Amino acid sequence: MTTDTNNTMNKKMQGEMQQQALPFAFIHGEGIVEKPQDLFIPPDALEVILENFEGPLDLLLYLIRKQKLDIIDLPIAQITQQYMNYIELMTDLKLALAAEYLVMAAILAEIKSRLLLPKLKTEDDEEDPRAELVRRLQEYEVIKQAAQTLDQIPRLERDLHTVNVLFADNFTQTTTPPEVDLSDLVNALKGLLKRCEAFEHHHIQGEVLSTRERMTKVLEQLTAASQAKQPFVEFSCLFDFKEGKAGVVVTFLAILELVKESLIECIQSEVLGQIQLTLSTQGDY
Amino acid sequence: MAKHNAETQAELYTSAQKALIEAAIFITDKPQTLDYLQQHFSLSRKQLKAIIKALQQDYQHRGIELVEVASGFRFQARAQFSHDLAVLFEEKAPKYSRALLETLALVAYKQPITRGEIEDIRGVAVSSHIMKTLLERDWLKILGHKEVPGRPALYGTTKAFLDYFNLSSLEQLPELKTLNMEQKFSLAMENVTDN
Amino acid sequence: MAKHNAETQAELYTSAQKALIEAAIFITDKPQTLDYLQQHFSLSRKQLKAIIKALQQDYQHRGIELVEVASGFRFQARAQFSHDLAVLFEEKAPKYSRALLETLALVAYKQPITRGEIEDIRGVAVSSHIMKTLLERDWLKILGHKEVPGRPALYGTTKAFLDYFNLSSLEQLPELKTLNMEQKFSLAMENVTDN
Repeated sequence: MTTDTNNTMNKKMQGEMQQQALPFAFIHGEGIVEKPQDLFIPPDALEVILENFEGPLDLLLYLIRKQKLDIIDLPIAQITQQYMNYIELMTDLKLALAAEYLVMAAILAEIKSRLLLPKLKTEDDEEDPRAELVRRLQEYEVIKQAAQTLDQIPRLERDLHTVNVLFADNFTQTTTPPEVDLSDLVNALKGLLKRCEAFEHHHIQGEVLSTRERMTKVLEQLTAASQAKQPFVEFSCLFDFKEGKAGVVVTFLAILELVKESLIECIQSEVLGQIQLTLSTQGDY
Repeated sequence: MAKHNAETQAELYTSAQKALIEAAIFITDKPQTLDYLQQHFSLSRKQLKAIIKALQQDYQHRGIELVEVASGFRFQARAQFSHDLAVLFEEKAPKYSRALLETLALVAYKQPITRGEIEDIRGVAVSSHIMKTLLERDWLKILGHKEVPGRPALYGTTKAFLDYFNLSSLEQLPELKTLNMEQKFSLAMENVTDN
Repeated sequence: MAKHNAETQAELYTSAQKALIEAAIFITDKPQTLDYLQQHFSLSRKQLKAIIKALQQDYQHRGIELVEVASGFRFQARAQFSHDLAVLFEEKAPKYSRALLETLALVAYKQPITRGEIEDIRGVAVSSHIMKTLLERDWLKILGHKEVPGRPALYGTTKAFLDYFNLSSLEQLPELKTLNMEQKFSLAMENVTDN
């Protein structure tokens, strides 16, 4: 059964309500179109009731219990009739009718028609066509009751409240320090040494070359100045601050190296005064 | 308290140890297991059990009680006061629909169970909203997947579910009205044509 | 409970009323004022005060106590247990950084060592935070001071360090030789002493 059949039925119900037509032709020729007569509830209240059904099994159980019938002795014709009345009413009230309700209608109609057929076999083990439905109704009823019981068990929020007790004001939160494995330590050391190696390699090569290079450059500057009849070059003029800290250090190292090798001389004429550099004159000064 | 009680207590634990365990159960939001308490305080299982027992006795006639639920021990107000205490709560406790309760009951009693099996028994589709609510409340969890086409999830209940319903185990759930499957269908053929 | 107490109680309130107020203070998450309790339960101010007083006496020797704070009455764990209870609420600290582990490894293998020497090998400054963490965890200690300008502290590992890593002595640290690190390590160290 699909929503298509639902719509078809809907249309037919509305259009041919008074006719002795075939709205239920699709359910094995069972045509029930008369208004429900054996309803115990006024139709106004019905809408509310119907919305409370948890599906076709629930509705069937309701019908069975309402008339104090035994599920085991399921009077299929009677129940089918009533069920169809409810379905019709739901359709009339334009309640959203779940497909499951129509499936059940088909099942009921099928059981009914099978019961109507003359019994060909008389074997005892032939199952009553109602058996499966009865089993399902019983199974559902058990769960329905279990749900009701569950709802009555005292529960938090509604019936039970847990206590709220706070710390005294002197409470301070503590933190657990992270765990460290010995292998973490070894791995850290390995990583460190690997990095060291790379660093040292780069350091030695780069630094030595650039200091040598800078020594040459400083000498060139001083020579150029001397040729321009300016024997003294101010210390600060040799530094290019654009090169940053590393450049300053390299230049300074170059100067120290040149002084050490007696290639240049440093002169400071007064305390805290400017330092002047000049090419070494081998005591010719 | 009875005198003999105080005597046996003296051998097992100090009153300071008892007071500490009492405070520990009180200040934590969640129920405390014996394991957890044992792990954090240097007490034996035997001592802890004796302390818990003594505390339960101490609170026997008070407004609150020390109960054991699925995830451990907790203090809670006595159920008999719930009606009177309701005035303190502005928000009403959440109400649950029949559909949700039936779904929850099915999982509780028939776990592990798939959504399809729930739908078969209830005869209607289970809305995704219901499953979502139950999972979000941490009452249901997915236990695994059924090895059938589509590998549908198998649902079961959680400790949080038991805690919420004040149960210490699934066995404490009210017994199901047993299905008398042996009952013979006394299906006397009714006169169908009568109708 | 003292006898005279029970007598005065009998005139003022029932034990059920007392239990209800007890439960009410326990279950609410904020302190309760007398006004609020009076408003929600049909008790007089005098009755409430007597109940509160009785409850305070009941909890006098327990792990928790009923105290009055600025906004009302609440139960709280006794201050004396704050320290012991802290273990239940410990937060996990984040994992240690590589910088910290490297520093620790250097001290372990090369003690006594100054912070400057560690920085030389690592090529970057060692943050004060790292040294503080290691000292606070009681894994490092200051062995003395190096007799060079500035008299920098010489660091070494502690017994707690050995205990934590389950070592009986520093010789039990994984050998650098077997780790193929010996050469690299001495090279890195040479560089430091050269400076």
